[in-house]
Amino acid sequence: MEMIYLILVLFLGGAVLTWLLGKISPIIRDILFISSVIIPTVLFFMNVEVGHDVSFQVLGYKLSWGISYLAYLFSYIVLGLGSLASVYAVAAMKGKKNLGFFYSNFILSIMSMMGILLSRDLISFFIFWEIMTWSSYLMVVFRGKDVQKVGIKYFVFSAIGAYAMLMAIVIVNSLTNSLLISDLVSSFGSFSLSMKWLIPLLLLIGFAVKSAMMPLHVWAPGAYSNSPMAFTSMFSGALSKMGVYGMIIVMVSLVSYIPNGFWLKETIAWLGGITAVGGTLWAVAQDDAKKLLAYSSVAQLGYIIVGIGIGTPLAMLSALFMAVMHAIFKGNLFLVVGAIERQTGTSNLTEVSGLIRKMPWTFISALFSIIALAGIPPLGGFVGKWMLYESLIGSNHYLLVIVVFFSSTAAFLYSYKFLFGFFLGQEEKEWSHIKEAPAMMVVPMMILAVATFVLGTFPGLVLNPIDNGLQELGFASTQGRYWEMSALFNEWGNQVMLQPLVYAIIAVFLFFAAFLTIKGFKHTRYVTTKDISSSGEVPKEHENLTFSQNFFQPFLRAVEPFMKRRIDTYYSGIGNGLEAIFDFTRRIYTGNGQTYALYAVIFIVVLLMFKNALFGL
Amino acid sequence: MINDKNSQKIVDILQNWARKHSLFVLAYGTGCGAIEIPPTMTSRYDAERFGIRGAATPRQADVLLITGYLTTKTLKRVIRVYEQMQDPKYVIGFGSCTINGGMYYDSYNTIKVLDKYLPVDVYINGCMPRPESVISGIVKLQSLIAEGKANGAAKYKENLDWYRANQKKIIPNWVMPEYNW
Amino acid sequence: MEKIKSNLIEAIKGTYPDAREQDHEGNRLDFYVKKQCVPSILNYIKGEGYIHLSHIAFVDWIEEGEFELIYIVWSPKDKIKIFIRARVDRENPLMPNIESIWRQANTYQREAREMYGIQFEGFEAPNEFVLEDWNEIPPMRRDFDTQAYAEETFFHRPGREDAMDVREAIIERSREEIPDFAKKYSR
Amino acid sequence: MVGSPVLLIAIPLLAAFLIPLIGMIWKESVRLIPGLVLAFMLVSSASMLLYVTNNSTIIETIAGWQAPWGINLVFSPLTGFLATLMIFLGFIVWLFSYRFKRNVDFEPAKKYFIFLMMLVAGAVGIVITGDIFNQFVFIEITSISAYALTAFYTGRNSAEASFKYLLMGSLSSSALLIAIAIIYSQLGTLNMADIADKMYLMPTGYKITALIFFFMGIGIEAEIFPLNGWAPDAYTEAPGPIGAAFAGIVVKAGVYAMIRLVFTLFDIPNSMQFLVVIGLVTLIVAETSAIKQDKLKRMLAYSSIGQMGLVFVAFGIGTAEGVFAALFLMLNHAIIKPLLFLSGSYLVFNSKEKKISEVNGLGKHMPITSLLFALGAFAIVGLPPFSGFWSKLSVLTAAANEGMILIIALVLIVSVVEIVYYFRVVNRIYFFEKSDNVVVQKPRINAMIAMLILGSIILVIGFDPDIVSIYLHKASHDLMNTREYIDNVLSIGQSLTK
Amino acid sequence: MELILNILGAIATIVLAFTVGMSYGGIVRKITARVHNRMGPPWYQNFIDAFKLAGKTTAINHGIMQHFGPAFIMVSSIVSLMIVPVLNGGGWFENLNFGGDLIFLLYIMVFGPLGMALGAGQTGNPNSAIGITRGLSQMVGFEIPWVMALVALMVQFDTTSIVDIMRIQNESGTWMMFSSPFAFIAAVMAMLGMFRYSPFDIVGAPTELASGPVSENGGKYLLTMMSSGSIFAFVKLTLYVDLFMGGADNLIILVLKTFALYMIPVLYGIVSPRYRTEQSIRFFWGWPTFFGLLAILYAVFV
Repeated sequence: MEMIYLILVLFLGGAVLTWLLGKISPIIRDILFISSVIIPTVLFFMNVEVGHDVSFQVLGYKLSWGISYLAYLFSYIVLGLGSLASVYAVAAMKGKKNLGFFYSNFILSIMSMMGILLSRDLISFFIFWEIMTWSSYLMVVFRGKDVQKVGIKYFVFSAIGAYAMLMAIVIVNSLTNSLLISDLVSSFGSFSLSMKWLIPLLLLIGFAVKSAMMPLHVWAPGAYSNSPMAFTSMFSGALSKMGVYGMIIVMVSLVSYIPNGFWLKETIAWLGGITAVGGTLWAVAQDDAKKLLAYSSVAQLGYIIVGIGIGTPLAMLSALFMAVMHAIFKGNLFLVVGAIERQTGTSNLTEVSGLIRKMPWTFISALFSIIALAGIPPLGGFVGKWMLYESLIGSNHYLLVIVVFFSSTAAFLYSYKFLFGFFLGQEEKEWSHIKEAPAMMVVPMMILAVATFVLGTFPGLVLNPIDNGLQELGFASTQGRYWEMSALFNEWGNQVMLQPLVYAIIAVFLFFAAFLTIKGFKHTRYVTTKDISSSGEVPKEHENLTFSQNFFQPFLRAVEPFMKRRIDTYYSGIGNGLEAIFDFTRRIYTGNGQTYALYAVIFIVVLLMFKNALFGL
Repeated sequence: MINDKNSQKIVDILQNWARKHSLFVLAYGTGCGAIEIPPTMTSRYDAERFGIRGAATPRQADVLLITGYLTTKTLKRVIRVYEQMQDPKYVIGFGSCTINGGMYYDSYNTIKVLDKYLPVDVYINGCMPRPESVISGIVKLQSLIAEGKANGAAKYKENLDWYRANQKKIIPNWVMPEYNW
Repeated sequence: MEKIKSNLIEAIKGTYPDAREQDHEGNRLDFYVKKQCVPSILNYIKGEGYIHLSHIAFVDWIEEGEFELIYIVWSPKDKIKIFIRARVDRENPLMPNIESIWRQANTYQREAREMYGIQFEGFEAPNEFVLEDWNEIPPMRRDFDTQAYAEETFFHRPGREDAMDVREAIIERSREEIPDFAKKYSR
Repeated sequence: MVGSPVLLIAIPLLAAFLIPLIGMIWKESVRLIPGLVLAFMLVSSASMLLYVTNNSTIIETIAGWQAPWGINLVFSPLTGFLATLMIFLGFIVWLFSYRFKRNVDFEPAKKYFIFLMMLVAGAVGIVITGDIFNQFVFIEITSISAYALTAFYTGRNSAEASFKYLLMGSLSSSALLIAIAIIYSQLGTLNMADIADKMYLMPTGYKITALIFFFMGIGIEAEIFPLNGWAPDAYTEAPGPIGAAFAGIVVKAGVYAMIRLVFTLFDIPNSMQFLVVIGLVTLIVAETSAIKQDKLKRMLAYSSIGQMGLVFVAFGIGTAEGVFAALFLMLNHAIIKPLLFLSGSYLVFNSKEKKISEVNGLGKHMPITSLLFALGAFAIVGLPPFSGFWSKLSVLTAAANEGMILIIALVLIVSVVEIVYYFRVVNRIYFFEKSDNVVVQKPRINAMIAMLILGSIILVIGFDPDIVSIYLHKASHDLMNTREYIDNVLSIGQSLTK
Repeated sequence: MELILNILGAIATIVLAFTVGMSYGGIVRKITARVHNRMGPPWYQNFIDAFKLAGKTTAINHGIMQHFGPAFIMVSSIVSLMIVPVLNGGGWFENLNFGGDLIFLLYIMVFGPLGMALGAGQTGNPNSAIGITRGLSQMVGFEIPWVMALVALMVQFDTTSIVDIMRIQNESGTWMMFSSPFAFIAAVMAMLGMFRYSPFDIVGAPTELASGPVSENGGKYLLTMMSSGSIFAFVKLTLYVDLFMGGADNLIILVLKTFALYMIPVLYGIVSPRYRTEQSIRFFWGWPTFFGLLAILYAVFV
């Protein structure tokens, strides 16, 4: 049996078995769940090789499965994050209802993402895409909250995107008589001009929805915050990357061949920039950590889209690197929120405070992820940001670099809000009983945190597979030109040597940490957060002095003009208008037999009157 | 060699000199005396030339300047602020209200003698003392520091029980963190 | 102004026959009313444009066994201050609550409760206002001996003993008639 | 010869007459006999379908009168496929309604199964007959039994719905008769193959007028806009399984009649475009009407109408691919929509109003039924890997190959609307709280089996669409090849008259 | 051996930066006092303060983040010092230049505020948190014109390396403040915010916020923060000199140039009242950003 079949069948079978046998006992269910994620993962990395395709026929369409270098890169994200999140999920979801359903959906979405990566043809791509959509939809509505609003919004947007894609697919089929992606790419040059524009546009709509690009992002905040955190980690970390994956293929393989196609690229890049800014500003305004991270995901995906839109080798490197990094740190942050929500019962930043001493490990992983998110060296987030800026400057996008930089600086605001809201601030009696999350949740988080550090020092570990993927897409090798294992170069040959910098940072930090610790060690005393210099007042046990309401009010006041208009309201306006129209069409069916008879008579009279116009020979 | 008595003395002298010339003053504006601090700090009298500088919080302050009468309610806060300051620290009682109650000698809610509750290093008398006397008080404190005699904090630590008893006598509802240096 | 005043007096006396007015020079007008009438009168004059409750003052008429509460209300339109004076029994000082008419009355009423021990009907506010941990009788009552209390409670620095009581001399000098009860408290 | 097509009509009709007689002796037999009959028919029909797929078309003449003079039955890959599908659905409906609701008592059950038999017989007749007047007769049989079944729950609403249906049905009959009269007056024949053969002789004006009257007549049965006013009421008021039968059997027969006219009988090219337009209008109006419905079955009814519109669009593409897609759609619709009706009728079993809001939170109380409903909803909106996806894909591919990009866009936009209203219901089933005054009714075992059969078919086709595609290809080939049909039917007659 | 020399050089740089930064702090106090018509403290007052803070015998912290917060800040200022070339043409104080570039510098410079923010956050003092939010908001404000100026430079000379920019200035003989004046204006206006002198000192407004982020820090923590601030001031000034004023050939010129530059925010601050946060953000997004845009346009088209 082909290994690819086996992997997908294992996933699918695992999903079904977990659901069915999970009813017997929770332990069997958990074991089945983890093993049906881990075993195919191991099989995949051990046995599947790039370039080995299998193909078969369904309904006259030739389908082909295999893995490419680019897809292999994304499979690191999917399977790596998937395995960690699944281990986490078992501990995090313990005791919840309907777990079999949750687990099997989890496996299904991993399967569908792997399917997308394995698809070498458009139809199976679309099939797995849709499976991914509905399995993630079921996750969004899993908790039964805001189902009709958030869930339907998510699905409608996904469906619009998917159907745009489907339209492109059938048009491609009619033009090339083949559904293989390679055939599309090879024959794209011979399409007519209108098709050259139409097909990439339609495909891009599909991918833009999943990667939450402005103005198709409105589903994302609700959907991300509504699904269980163990899954949102996958949702934001890996699932949105499928949009990125598709977008890269389209932008590189198709859009580059459109005459004047750079306008499309510019538009995409600018939309990405606007997405980044909008997402960041809205993230700053959020009080719920999940919403905050959701908007932040939108913003981060905006950077990635900018990179893809620019399309120079350095920009592609940065986009892909940021995609990997985003999967790591945002996946981790959602896991952190999940852990906190599990321990405290809320994810509201204004309610929880001072968990740093209660959940130190969670804090450390959150800290690493936040530093990576903010793009501060020496963690991995910086590498992607750096390459993005350099590529933007190198490709003459001066205003865009300002836009991106603004968004990236404003990201410090919500980064800090996240850390402060949960971990810092006053330690409240209300949360004094909180314990650290179980080891099964902490270990995946710590692994991801360490990954951010390692990739910050040795980005070559990820840049190498990215380079392979880019070469496959037709770029020249960038190794040595733009990066080495631990160094980065820009178009002009300027460099960042990461290793000495990281060592310097560590050395300075250790020196001063030692200085602060040793100097007057005996006389350094820990005092509680109630012991603060607040005009001599002693806060009572129940008094919460933590400043968390209207956290960035001055900033928000300053940016108010930008945030007055919400795309969301336009969409709901359109939606309501459409429903009103639909209500009108409903009234055609009056429920009165005479009316219906009248319709019939009018029908035939009209046809007879215009028969020559209609059927004239 | 470093730990022997003489070198410690030299270090002490140096440190006392630095302390003397860098006084971060936390002016606890309790009474009418608060209005005397701005002229002391600004152009006319310019206390900054002695290295005196306003500190915003007790954590950074060296000198606690109590500018006037203390109600029992305020005393509780002042004690709190004093205990939050980092060693070495000094207290200046400012105005006759801190010395003997001044015009509030029969008030039902102001304390009359500050040094029963906090270790005062220097008193500045007057009602109110003018900036000149404030500066002279501070200079007195500086000379005490240089001589190593401004050891109110040490006294407070030694006689904590006595101070506590006095404090608790008028503040029956004593809810404060322990002072355990 | 006089016209306004007389209209006001007429209107109030029409509704509350036992209210007694006392007209002052200038822009001040006093009413002596029953304590039950206070909310309704305040409500009425608030409607007449006396929208500003300047203060509520309290007097301890220890000899008459009563507290007096003076509600000072001002009209920015008429530029007239009205003093509504009501008395309440000292033993059982319970006054109607006017918090619903002016929210700022809350503060004054808290003060009255703490300093004089005057209670208000249905008045809810945190117990402590200015004093902390106060266990004696309310300190602003005239039967509270503040000097004795201070001597008993606080340390005193010796050296004030030779301070002379100059009150007699001042009275002599000013040839002013000081009532007996005031001799102890005024200096 | 593997069987005789005539039995497919004769046996159910016979059974319909015998049921009350045997029922007098053994009351349970009114329920059992239809099942046995349908099972037999299913086996027979399926074996004939296998035969015709691999060999030639079966053509049977009635009473020795050869075509074009006598009545003949044509069991071709197309008609055989549709007949088998209908009989299968008849069987499923029987299985489901074995003791469904009022069928427990003898009298209602007797009526129910008599009319069900007649419905199946009529529908199969419509499909396999080769004679246009005979087809009219079968349409009447089907319609009458459908009226009766609509009014099965005796009550004001049922009667009203039935009457509306009757009203439209009588319009349909008169239009059909006029059309048949025009053809007979011009060509002097009623045999479809013969008509098709001689159609070029007919003056254009007559031809078009006849076609228009046919459109009117059959359009009412096939639920095209604006002739489908009866459908929502009838679907809503008829018993759940009958709704399934309407969606799966009656409408399919109507569609068959329509496409047989357009593809085989008439040679008017613009009629294809007309099908596309009318199909699109039907699709859009029906789907947009469905979104604001508050009754479950009514919503399903509009959805059903919309699907028929899509089928017409697919036929209207006019290529073999289009026909294949349309047949695939019909197949899927015939599987999925009955599943939705059947499971839906259990979801709102005890409710008077049949409101959508009454399904809230039933996912916990009737897990399998809810799951099947959700499966049906997922399948009908065309989500992979369920069967509906493949048919939608076929339609779109066929349209794309003809360059009808606007149509693709419209169809897809409407699909989004479809998603909205189906998912709203599914969300209600699973993620809302059940209100206390909703009484849950567990499905009976036979109903469960019926639904599970349909559900498993959805999955099977979804994962391996190729198991049905061969029949569909044969059938579409059959429909597209008019000449072969004429030759097949007429060659027998010619050879004998010599 | 070379490594040891490098490390010694780095330490020398740090000492230099500390000395110069501290002296500047004292001189600023003196100048401010003179403007106020006061005597003011001696110029070495900041050293006394630092020494006194070092002599504080007790210290409190509210937890590990507050304990290590000053170390974070030190990392930021020292690593950015390592990257900014002190003098022209290498030689002395070569340090890590050039292991990073301007964009790395931009990011490592916010490492400190983040550490500060974390430390201040853990104290639980609401004033600290408020100060932090103001500081971060204001940072978003002034980073925009600052980055615009930097982008203009990078675009104009096709490099992101400070060393290259210095070399180009030396080769052409004109300072960047003349060859790309708009960038200089934008950068200087951003510098006003960067030094947090008034009118942009709402972050640690002493009477309003009790010195904001540092309100819970005393003794060694305050010492570390203060030294870090001095070093950081030196770094910023040196960076400006390197970028816009052609660098310096020897220490005296460096001191002169940096001092001249330093007087801009100082003198502007002395005579200015205080902006509220949103006002200062709007200020930075007004004229400075306009000049930044001009600078970029100038760089692209001229």
